Amino acid sequence: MRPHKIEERTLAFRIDLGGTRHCFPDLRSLLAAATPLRSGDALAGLAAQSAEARIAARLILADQPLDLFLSDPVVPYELDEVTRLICDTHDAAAFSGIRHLTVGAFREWLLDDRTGGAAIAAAARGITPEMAAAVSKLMRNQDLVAAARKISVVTRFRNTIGLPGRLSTRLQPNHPTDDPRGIAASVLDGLLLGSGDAVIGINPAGDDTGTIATLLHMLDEIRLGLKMPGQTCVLTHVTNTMDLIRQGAPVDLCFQSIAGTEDANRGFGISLALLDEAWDATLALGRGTLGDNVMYFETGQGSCLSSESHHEVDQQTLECRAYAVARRYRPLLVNSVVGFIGPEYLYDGKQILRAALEDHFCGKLLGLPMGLDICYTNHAEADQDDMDVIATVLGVAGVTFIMGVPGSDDVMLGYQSTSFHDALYLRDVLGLAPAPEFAEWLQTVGVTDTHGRLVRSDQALAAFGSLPLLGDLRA
Amino acid sequence: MRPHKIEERTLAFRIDLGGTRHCFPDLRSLLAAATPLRSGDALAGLAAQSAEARIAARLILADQPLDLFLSDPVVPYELDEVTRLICDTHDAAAFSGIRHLTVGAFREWLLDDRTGGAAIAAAARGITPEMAAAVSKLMRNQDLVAAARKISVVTRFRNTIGLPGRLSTRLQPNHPTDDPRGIAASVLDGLLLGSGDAVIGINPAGDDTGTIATLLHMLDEIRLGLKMPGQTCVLTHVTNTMDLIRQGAPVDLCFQSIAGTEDANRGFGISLALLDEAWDATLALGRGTLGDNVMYFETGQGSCLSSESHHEVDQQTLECRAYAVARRYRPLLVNSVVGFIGPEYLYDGKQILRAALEDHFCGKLLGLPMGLDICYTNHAEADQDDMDVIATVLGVAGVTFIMGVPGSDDVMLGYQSTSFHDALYLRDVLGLAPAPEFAEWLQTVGVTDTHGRLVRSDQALAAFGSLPLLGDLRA
Amino acid sequence: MSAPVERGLLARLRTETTARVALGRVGPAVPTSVALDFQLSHARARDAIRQELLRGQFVPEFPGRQVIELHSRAAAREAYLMRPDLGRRLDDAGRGALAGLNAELVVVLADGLSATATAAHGPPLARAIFERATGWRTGPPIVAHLARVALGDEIGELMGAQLVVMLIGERPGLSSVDSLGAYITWQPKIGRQDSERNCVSNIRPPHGLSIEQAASEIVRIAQEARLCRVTGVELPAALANLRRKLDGDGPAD
Amino acid sequence: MSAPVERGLLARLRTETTARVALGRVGPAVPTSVALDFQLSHARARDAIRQELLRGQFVPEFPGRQVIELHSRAAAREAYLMRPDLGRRLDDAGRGALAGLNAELVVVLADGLSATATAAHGPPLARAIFERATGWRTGPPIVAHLARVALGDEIGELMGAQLVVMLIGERPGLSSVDSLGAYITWQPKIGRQDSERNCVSNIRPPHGLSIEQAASEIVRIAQEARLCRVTGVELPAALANLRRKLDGDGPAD
Ligand code: B12
Ligand code: B12
Repeated sequence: MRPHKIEERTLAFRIDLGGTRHCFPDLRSLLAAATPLRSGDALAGLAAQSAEARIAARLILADQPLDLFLSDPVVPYELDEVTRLICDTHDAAAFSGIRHLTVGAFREWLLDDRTGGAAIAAAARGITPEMAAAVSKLMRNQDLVAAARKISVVTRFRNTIGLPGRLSTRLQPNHPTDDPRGIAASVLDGLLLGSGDAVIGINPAGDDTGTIATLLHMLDEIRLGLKMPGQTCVLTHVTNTMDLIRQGAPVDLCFQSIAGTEDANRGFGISLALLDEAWDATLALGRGTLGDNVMYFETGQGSCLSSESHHEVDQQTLECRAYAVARRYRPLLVNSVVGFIGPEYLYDGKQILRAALEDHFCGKLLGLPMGLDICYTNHAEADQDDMDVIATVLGVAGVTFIMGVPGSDDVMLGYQSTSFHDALYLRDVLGLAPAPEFAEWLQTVGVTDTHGRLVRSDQALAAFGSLPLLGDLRA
Repeated sequence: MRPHKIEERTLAFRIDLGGTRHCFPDLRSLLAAATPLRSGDALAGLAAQSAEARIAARLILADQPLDLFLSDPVVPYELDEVTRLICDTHDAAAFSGIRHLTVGAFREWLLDDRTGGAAIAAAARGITPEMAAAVSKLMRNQDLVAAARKISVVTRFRNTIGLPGRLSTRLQPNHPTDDPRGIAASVLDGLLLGSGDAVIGINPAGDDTGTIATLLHMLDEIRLGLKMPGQTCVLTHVTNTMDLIRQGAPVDLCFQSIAGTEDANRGFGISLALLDEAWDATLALGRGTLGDNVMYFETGQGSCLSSESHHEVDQQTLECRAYAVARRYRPLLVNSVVGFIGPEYLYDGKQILRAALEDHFCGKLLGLPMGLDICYTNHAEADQDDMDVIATVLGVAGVTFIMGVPGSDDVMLGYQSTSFHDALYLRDVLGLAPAPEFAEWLQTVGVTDTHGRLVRSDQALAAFGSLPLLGDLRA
Repeated sequence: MSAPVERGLLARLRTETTARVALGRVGPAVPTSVALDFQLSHARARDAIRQELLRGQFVPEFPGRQVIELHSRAAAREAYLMRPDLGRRLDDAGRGALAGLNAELVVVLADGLSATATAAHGPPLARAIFERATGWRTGPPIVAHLARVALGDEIGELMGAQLVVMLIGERPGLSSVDSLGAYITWQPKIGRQDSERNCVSNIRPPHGLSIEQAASEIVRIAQEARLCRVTGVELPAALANLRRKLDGDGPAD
Repeated sequence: MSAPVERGLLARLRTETTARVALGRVGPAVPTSVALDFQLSHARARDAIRQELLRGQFVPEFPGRQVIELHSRAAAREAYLMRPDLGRRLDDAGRGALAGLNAELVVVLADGLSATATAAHGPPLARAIFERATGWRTGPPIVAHLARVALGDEIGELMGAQLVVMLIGERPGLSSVDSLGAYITWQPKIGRQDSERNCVSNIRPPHGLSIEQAASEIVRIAQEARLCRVTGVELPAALANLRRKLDGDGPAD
């Protein structure tokens, strides 16, 4: 539904607090000021001017009715196809149950024990990204955990991702020169540690489709050889993937990085039309056995600002808008690369953690199978201790999947993410298991025992060793 | 056992890393340099000079045999009664199972799946505070969580504290003028939210024993009137408590703040002899029904430095030495007030979190029923979001108890701790319950339903209202 | 969400204490308005920490009396917060300013962690102490900037005082940004420990101690200290001993 | 902890990749030595970030050639890290230094996030590009301090270049602190988007791309760009179109 055009944008938001008047000219500046402090918003000149101004913005925001967000989009409808997508696909029926709420009451509804996960899921298509962003700004970290863990989003390709009590991992075996043997070594190492049920996904160092085709074939061979109930992916640009599909390469999932505005997506070399095409092409392959969720998206706060296409909207609201793009395609997997870009967007462990909880909660709220690349770069004020904390808290929040990088050190992308071991830790302390089909397979091949605990048996190695590419690694 | 006297303290520790030689003159400076960065150690001039020097210290520390700590105490035996306590009560038999280990191997032993909680508990009296501190310095946050949650320490007075799957709370109903009605209002509010199984414990604003006696009688009346299976305490100086015992006031638990050196304890106006006396006096009351754990201690990184009695030992090692004092008295409860003192000791949320995990792990390792006052002052760089994270991670680590302060705001002590609601959150997302006897009582009086979920029934209020002091609050 | 009977009770609870009781709940959490109110208080408490006493601010409060202003060695608020050791020592100018001054009982008005508290309750409390401390030669009121409790030891020592009363802003709480503490030390000198002082805290009318209560309490402790020649944890025992002596109940030690 | 057969395999894994594979485990965690090794690498990567290129450092690397040094608007490393916008624009001195210079293909050696990488691989790679780019009028090598990728757009525009090749230190990874990236932009001008560039990354002999591979790849892209008059995501389609045209397979668009 196209928003009702507001003639004059003079409706400023105001509040008086102990003698000081706080004023915000429009909804987007109100949203920005209500956001917990983060470097990216400060860089963009959008952060609140003081701690009190931040709370002032939240107090105003809490009183706004949810349907304000339908009539007053933060990026103009005329200028932006993401806004048009949000408005045109808004589901009024799903919205009807919550349309009477203010943002503050929406928070309470989400946290109320009488509101179950099913009720929230039923409302998802009535919730716009801006509503999700707004309510998250009123939520403390514990609220973001408590509300998110109610919601489960289940997707399927060759296994089942997102069931309660499960934690999946993307096995990320990157290599600086895309060397197949080097990559195979990381894959084997990960599988022996129970990683890879969400996807085995390589970021290629180059974008030569010949090399990428080789990698796709190798991954497919490994999967088939091991009879592994899972999926593989090479995370190249969507145009390359479409080429590879045309060439007949074994493409399970179609990957793309996405952002929250049309301009930013153009910076990524994509548009909704292009994604539509890619989705169709991938669906047409029909390679999923349990389901047809075929897309894999990555997002991350800061990407719009980094390409100077943020329309003066704060980075977290823009991140939620990227989720609107994602959900159009019923993806198997979505993850935010939350600490990936650098300190100019998320300064330290605290900011990364907060953004991770927001992204996870908002993604789930909008109906996405939300994973997190819990990570940091060496120019950020963060370390492994911060990541341990983020992983633990996200685990409690019910994160769908995390990354598995050998020893946390991505030798191609130059950053640190969660390791195979980190997933073991989380599964251990929180009593979580991999996707059911994958967990069963891990037992069958002997990587885990009947209790799902990791063992290292010759049996597993024997099974793995029978693969052509992995076989000669054993010698 | 009195440590073997080392004649000359010239045994410096050295390592060469990529061309740089890192040198540490003695064990205490090695321990200090190996500690994650925190403001208190920097204030004391003990922190590592660079990030690399810190890791250098850890590399050296990892290779030291555990029994080095028996022969080389960080505070001289001759000068300090806490050192004498540590050495003289060291249990060689309990130590025998781990004596062959280096600090690095000790970490691995603790994390190994084959090492269960019982094995760790069996070694506890063979582990000195310095060993605990040393190994914790080699552990990432996730290690501190994974190892701590293996260990359960169970204590009893009128209920059972510390069982797996349980989370207890101290109800902390402080008031700026020790007004009994004001305190009763906070107690009632807390009980209605399921708080108070660890203890109902008031910090008095003043130290007039008359007032304190009034409060003790009131708490006892509430407990008896409600038939509540729990204990109460007024956290005054131990000398006051001894007075009150002599006067016949209803003292359940004897409280005292303690530190890790004799000098610092003197600054607190206590000594081991005084504590011995207080312990005897409290034991003699025989008021416990299920057990005779009668002491309640508080500790907190920074207190030795704050009274300039740290002997150039880092604050975390000193904190562990306070645990050696505590464990002598088989306390019902011990908690570190981790963010209480201020930013000069723990600068921000990250440092408070790290210290909380260390204190919890080391306390448990040494055999203590370890709770945490998860808190911050307004002059620290921390906020509620940080506390949410600390609480969540400590919950996963199996913390014994946390505080319950109305709305998180202690109106007498001037700081923010966890609230009654925070405990609800933790119990909710982690599936934890209060102490069994207390949980049952909550059901009986109708505060919770048969599933242990909070309700608000007239029945509960009726039961509560029948108390003299609370009764007139209803009118 | 709550039954009517409860609401009545909960409203009553709120009248009994300034603590944040009877907040209601949504699931495990507090209602949105409560959550935001807390955040607003926190933002304001953070501001209170950064507040400073203005030079000369207290002069009009003590008509006819000289007011001495001193600084600790902490250069600025940030250094003060992170380096308590600096806040415990006078800078050189301060040491000079005290030269030649002398008093039996010294009252110091120190910013501590809440200049707001000192500004609000420091002057009336100091005046009330001066009024009641009739048996003492009191010196000029001293204003100390960026001060910790132990700064009083150096001040008292330099002034040859028998006793120092340090009125200092307690760290601001969420709902109580203006709470004053009084720390009383017999024979102040550098190196005194906290166990050698007494403390009267939470002076904060109307919610905490009143000025009158606090002043009486402080002067009572001062008199006892003079009799026993000690403050701190040993004071009660010394007093008891003295009483025994006075009552003639057996030999005092 | 692991069976002998495994150890053999795990040792082999380690020879196949620089990734941290086959680390062993204790419970869910890595062994102590592995944990500390990681921490040491992190401490060092943090140092690499703070490294800077020295003024004049590259002059001996290009005998007989003028070397121009430029600065972005970021005043220092800290500002550079937090304000990428400043790293994308030349300071005034820099704009002046380029006045009168002109070239078809400009090569910029920029510190980016790892001066270590630029110092190690920048000069040989620049020389290798100059050697291979025979059909181009190449300008003097430009050294850019505190630079972001997009700084090349302004430099190229001021020099009236057809194409700019930005050789820039990629952010240092834990095991790879010296990885260089090349960003190739047709018709550089302020405001170009990243989708209008090509990238050759992970130039880091011996573990990543070799100097020869990288130089060939960069020059190949440059030639293609010249033919198609475009770089970035549109280049492949433009190339295909061109090929169809050359092959006479139906009309090109
Ligand atoms: C950081 C980063 C990003 C960030 C950039 C934002 C930012 N502010 O830094 C984000 C997450 C947005 C990103 C996105 C993408 N990236 Co990228 N990115 C990197 C990374 C990890 C570090 C880059 C770096 O250190 N630059 C140096 C600093 C000093 O430069 P800067 O000016 O601060 O930042 C600019 C560049 O990083 C540039 N950039 C980043 N990625 C890419 C990709 C391409 C093709 C181009 C032309 C430019 C570009 O954009 C930034 C803003 O101008 C590299 C890996 C590596 N080892 O280098 C991959 C890398 C460069 N990216 C890659 C790819 C494929 C992409 C995407 C196309 C992925 C996708 N399928 O959508 C998108 C689109 C980028 C675009 N705008 O066109 C590939 C390029 C492969 C190739 N040889 O062409 C690399 C090598 C990693 C990989 N193998 O996956 N990326
Ligand atoms: C912080 C604090 C502490 C810290 C002090 C360390 C530090 N570096 O700040 C720690 C945790 C160590 C502590 C310990 C104790 N404290 Co205390 N503490 C406080 C608190 C919360 C704030 C004090 C403040 O803001 N000071 C102002 C700043 C500017 O001063 P400062 O120079 O930075 O810090 C000094 C003072 O805080 C002083 N101090 C702190 N507590 C006490 C207690 C007494 C009796 C004395 C004389 C001095 C003293 O020691 C610090 C270092 O010199 C107050 C509560 C309040 N509302 O004031 C209670 C308070 C002052 N403490 C109190 C008590 C009872 C104690 C203990 C005796 C508890 C015990 N049973 O062991 C111990 C022993 C203190 C001692 N050394 O003798 C009571 C005093 C009651 C009374 N009227 O006598 C108060 C009012 C709180 C309470 N009701 O429980 N405390």
